[in-house]
Amino acid sequence: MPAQRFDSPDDAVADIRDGATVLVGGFVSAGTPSNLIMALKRSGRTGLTAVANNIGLGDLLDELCEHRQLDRVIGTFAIRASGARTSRFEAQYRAGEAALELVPQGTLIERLRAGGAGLGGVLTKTGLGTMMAEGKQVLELDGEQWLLERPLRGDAALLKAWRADTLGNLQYRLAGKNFNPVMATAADLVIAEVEEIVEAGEIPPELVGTPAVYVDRIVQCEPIPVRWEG
Amino acid sequence: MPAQRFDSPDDAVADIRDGATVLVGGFVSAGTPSNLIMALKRSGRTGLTAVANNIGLGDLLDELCEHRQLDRVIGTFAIRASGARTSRFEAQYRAGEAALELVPQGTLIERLRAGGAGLGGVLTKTGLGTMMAEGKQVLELDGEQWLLERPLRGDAALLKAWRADTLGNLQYRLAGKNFNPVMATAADLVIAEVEEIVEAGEIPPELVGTPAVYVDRIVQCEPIPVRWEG
Amino acid sequence: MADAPPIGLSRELIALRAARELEPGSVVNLGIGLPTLVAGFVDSADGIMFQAENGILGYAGVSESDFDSDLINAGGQPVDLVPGASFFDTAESFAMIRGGHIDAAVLGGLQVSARGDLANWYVPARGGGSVGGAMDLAVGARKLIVAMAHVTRDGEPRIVESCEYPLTAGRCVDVIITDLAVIDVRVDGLVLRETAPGISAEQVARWTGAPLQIPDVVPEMAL
Amino acid sequence: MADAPPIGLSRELIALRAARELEPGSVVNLGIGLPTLVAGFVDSADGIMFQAENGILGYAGVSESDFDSDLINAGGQPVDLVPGASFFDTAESFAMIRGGHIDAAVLGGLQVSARGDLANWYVPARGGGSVGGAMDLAVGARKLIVAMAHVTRDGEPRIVESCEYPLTAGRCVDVIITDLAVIDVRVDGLVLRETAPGISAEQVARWTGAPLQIPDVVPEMAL
Repeated sequence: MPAQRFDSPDDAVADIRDGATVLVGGFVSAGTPSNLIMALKRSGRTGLTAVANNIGLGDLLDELCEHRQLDRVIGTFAIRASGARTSRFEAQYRAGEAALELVPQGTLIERLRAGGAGLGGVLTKTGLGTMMAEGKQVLELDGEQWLLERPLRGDAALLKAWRADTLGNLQYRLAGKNFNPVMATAADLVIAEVEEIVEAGEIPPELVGTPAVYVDRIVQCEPIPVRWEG
Repeated sequence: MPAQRFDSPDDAVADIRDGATVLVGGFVSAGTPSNLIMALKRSGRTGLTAVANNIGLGDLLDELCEHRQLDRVIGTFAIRASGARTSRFEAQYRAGEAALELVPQGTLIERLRAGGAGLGGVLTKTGLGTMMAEGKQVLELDGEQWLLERPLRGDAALLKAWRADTLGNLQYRLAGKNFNPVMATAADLVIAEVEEIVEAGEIPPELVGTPAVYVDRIVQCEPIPVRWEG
Repeated sequence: MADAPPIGLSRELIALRAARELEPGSVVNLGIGLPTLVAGFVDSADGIMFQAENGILGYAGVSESDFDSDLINAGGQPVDLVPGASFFDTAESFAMIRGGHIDAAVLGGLQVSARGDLANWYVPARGGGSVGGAMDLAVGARKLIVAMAHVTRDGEPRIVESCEYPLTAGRCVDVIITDLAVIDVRVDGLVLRETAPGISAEQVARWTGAPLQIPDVVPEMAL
Repeated sequence: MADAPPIGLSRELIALRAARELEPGSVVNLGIGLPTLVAGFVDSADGIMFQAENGILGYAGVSESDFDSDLINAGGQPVDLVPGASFFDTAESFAMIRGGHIDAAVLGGLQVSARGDLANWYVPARGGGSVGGAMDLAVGARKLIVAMAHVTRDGEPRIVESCEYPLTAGRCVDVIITDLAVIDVRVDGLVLRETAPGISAEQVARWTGAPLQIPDVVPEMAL
């Protein structure tokens, strides 16, 4: 079905439920759906699990901690070893109010890809012999060991692209793709904020980064500038 | 390293050895490296295993059977159920002179992707309960069954793209990508025939279909037109 | 079976009836052969997007214009694009197929069993086989429509208690559309939904090799 | 250890020395922190392509011009591109990394063991951790260079018999570049290759917490 066009990010996320698992695209400042994140904050939903590369690195995901909306984060960057610029999430994590599942970045994206592509898991060497392998199955195949990681999916995905067409095709700019195209495949409800919505056919077929089949909702928003100050 | 530029397809494939496993990109007529295939024919190498979507469907891969250069084909389309337009490969297969490993198309591409991405295998539902599962491991995870398929790699890959830049970045046109971008990741020696070679920077970064890191050799060739007549 | 099977729909009319089975706005993959004809029978206003497993979402049907070797469907035929089409590689294409993102697939069949098993890739007498994306589509498409002749050239039913030919996938078929009938595959077995013009429910049952439930009213196909 | 460790190279000079370790024409990933500085010390004529795991092959280094939120490296810093750069998504990026297509990675370290185990993502006293792409790079890069201070702020060696901190990956480090030395990790243990200007081999050994083989001739780093 063609993507549904919403006038506001608040309307676009309105039916995400308490307790939902929400995939959040973006890498620090690039391709990050800040308007949708802030709309989710305003929605007041609680008990959420966020799956995102990072929290508290200049992104706005940490805003969801102001009113303790996040029960859990599955991501790759969360608690900074340096201790500089601690986040609200870090405080809640330390207080036992929010859980963290730290996942190697390559494993996170492959788990999401498996979830979106109908695959039963990922066999990787990443994490073998480390804390990441604890409690997980290790397969020996032809004398080599592989760590089995399971697929990951969301109830909803919040994405950011540069442009959408009316069907829901998404075009990314520069390094704005990162987690977005795979997360688009791995959630029951896929919502994209974009800077511009154009007619079908205006995005050249070679430049479609996420085909329309994956996208349920699009909403045009002025991007909220974010930056990691280190 | 920047890709090495060759003047002829014959030179580009000259050091592929007897007995090599060769990945061959393309889908019927689209993105098919016909010049490199014909150069491999002229090289006279024997005992080859070809990994390709199809053989004998208007592609030129069947030419390698004229002098029995193929010992084995791993692919998805080989022997046509209708019996129409039989190929040289089919004759050799029936005579027991060439082997065939038939693989579902989605499994073939995922096995190649695993081979190129450092993953230990693929867990899929495709082929469960069919001949394709014979002799293969089935994993039960959380009550669901998954067929384990192993990675696939080549000694060499023969690719076709529209343009290359001098570094080896490849740009595909229309539906010319198909197997090429994944095969580019899964062979020790990656050779691409292209219609044009341009300076680095002339292919916009968003339109690079295969990043230069994967490509070892490029050769500019006039495409050989092929067509499946059904 | 000394009697001859009745003359039913042409291949084109089977394809037309299959096209009517597709939801407006849905994403559909068409197998090689008869299913390819389906693209010619959809109303472009319905916004159906055809996916070709070689890497296109949004082709309109077989092209009448010049042949471009890089713009073909999975059957190798030249195609035209609709506005909003996109290209991708085979890995992305099968992530789309196996991840359950294709609303419906129309595939040809050699045999379909009473419980919806499909055999469509391997003729034992010929061996070898060509599987293409059939197994992936059978497993991954949300709705699987099989479009085929009701009986073989020798008059043997293709709809059977249990497939003799090697399976493509088990319990995957939702609807069977043949020259004689539309049959739904339900958890409790095969149910006749429509008959072809001039064909009786009894004739369909006669040429079906598995138990067929016949509701009190079986409408004729609207073509 | 009442004595104080010697003053060695600045962070910038460690990065410069690490840059010299890179082969012309190679594809290199730089970790966050000190390794990021390496991009500033390569000769553009060498044609080194830097890969950022967030989806860039071919960035030139940190940008001095305007900030574009969509054009950053893995540390969130704005970057410039070289001609022939390309963009891709995270799945493609880590296929590149884990598939062995990255010639070298330069990562920071908390501890490196005598057999080349690396710990660089988790400080037990702080918990939680940030792993990013470190584990994938440690496993996937063909050559792994660790650039770090030779000792902790408390004067404890970071090069140790066996890592106390949780591992990033085992047996993955090829070369250690510190403010005091360049040390190769070989199958038979650690071998001193170069010393920093003004630092003796004995001083390096004194502040190294694992056996260190010292060849007869150990040149001073050329900076």
